[in-house]
Amino acid sequence: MNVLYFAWVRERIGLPREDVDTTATTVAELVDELRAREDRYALAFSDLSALRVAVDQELSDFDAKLDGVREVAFFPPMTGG
Amino acid sequence: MNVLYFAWVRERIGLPREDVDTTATTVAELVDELRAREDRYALAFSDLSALRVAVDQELSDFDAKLDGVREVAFFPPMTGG
Amino acid sequence: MRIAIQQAPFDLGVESTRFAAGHRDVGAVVTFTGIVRDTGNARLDAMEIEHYPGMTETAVTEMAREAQTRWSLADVLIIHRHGRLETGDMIMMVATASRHRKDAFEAAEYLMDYLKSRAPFWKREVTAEGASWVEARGEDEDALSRW
Amino acid sequence: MRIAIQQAPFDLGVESTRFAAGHRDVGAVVTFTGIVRDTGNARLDAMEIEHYPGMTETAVTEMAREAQTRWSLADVLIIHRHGRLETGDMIMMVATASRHRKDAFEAAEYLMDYLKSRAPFWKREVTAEGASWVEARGEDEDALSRW
Repeated sequence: MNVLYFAWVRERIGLPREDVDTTATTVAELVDELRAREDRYALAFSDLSALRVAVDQELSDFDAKLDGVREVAFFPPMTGG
Repeated sequence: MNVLYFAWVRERIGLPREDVDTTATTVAELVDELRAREDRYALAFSDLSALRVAVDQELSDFDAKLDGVREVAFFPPMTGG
Repeated sequence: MRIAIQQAPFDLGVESTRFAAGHRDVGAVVTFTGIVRDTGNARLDAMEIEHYPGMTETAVTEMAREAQTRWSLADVLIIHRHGRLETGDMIMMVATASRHRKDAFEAAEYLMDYLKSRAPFWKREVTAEGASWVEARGEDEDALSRW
Repeated sequence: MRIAIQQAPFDLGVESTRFAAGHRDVGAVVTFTGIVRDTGNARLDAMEIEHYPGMTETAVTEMAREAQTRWSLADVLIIHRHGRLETGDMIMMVATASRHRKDAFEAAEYLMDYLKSRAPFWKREVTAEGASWVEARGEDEDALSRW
């Protein structure tokens, strides 16, 4: 699974993207796996209400299934315009 | 009194402006005097709801007093923009 | 603030660029441009715009001042042409500059609504079938009630 | 319809002029331009805009298509920059063309509301006191509820 991080999520984790071996079936399960890795992940994912998630480049939510998904991205609320 | 006509009011009366000797104390009285002049005036002023009036270049209404007024203009609803 | 009532064409690109530049405190610029278009039925040969010299400048300036009291605006620009125009010609433009987009959008819409129904311009459409004065639309008058 | 996500500057004047020209059936063109401005407290050294290549283009194109289904639009233009910008630099622009001003205004506001909160861009402000990510504002999220 290709996992991407943007803005302060990227800064806290210290990586823009990584390839993650996972058995998670939902985004929430993937988050639990990442949180268990290291403090920097636990810190980045400490408040899910401050995070947004895109699944295969489409805005989604933490309940989303990961069947056949190739790319998951985590980031704070967007500030475009 | 300097009296101005615009758009189809101007076309019906056949003049863009004229100097009018009047004893009218309100716009409505001025309209009555003009109507009494000739058919073309009566026609132009036949439906006051289709007309707007400006007194000294400020949008006004037919009840407006003419004390000290130098210029009155009659025209249809505006179509700017 | 700049108000120009003129017969001459204006250059939207030049005006927009000049208007948007040179403010340290502006985050949002909105422009509206009105363009002569063919009407529903007939192909337009020309649009003739009559106005009330003197009153036009006063009324339009007053609208711009009122917009500046209602919204937080760094600048306002209004250009409105009169005379004979052809399809595709630009009739007028409004530009508003503000810190925030909400003020810039609302002020531009306010100005357009007032220019439509309260600035002393009258449009006449010339087609192969003859010329006719454009009638004011009830919905344009109604639009004023929101302000 | 044209969507451009780019690091390079754009020329508002050239883009506005090109966009407004060449439609026989367009009476109204609205543009919005977003400009880097100093924030409340500190003088800005730079604004850095991060984005999500691939998703950005898809999301913005989808917004433009949705606007075209909701309003009667002859054309839509969206340009959004990323990378490092300075105070006074233009961040992005939206332009909408329609027969009537109401459609052009509403579609431009809709696009701005969605670009603010649903396009994957993140702004970071750099001042003498350090750098900080711009926080999403509740009122920007609330603005979406009107559509």
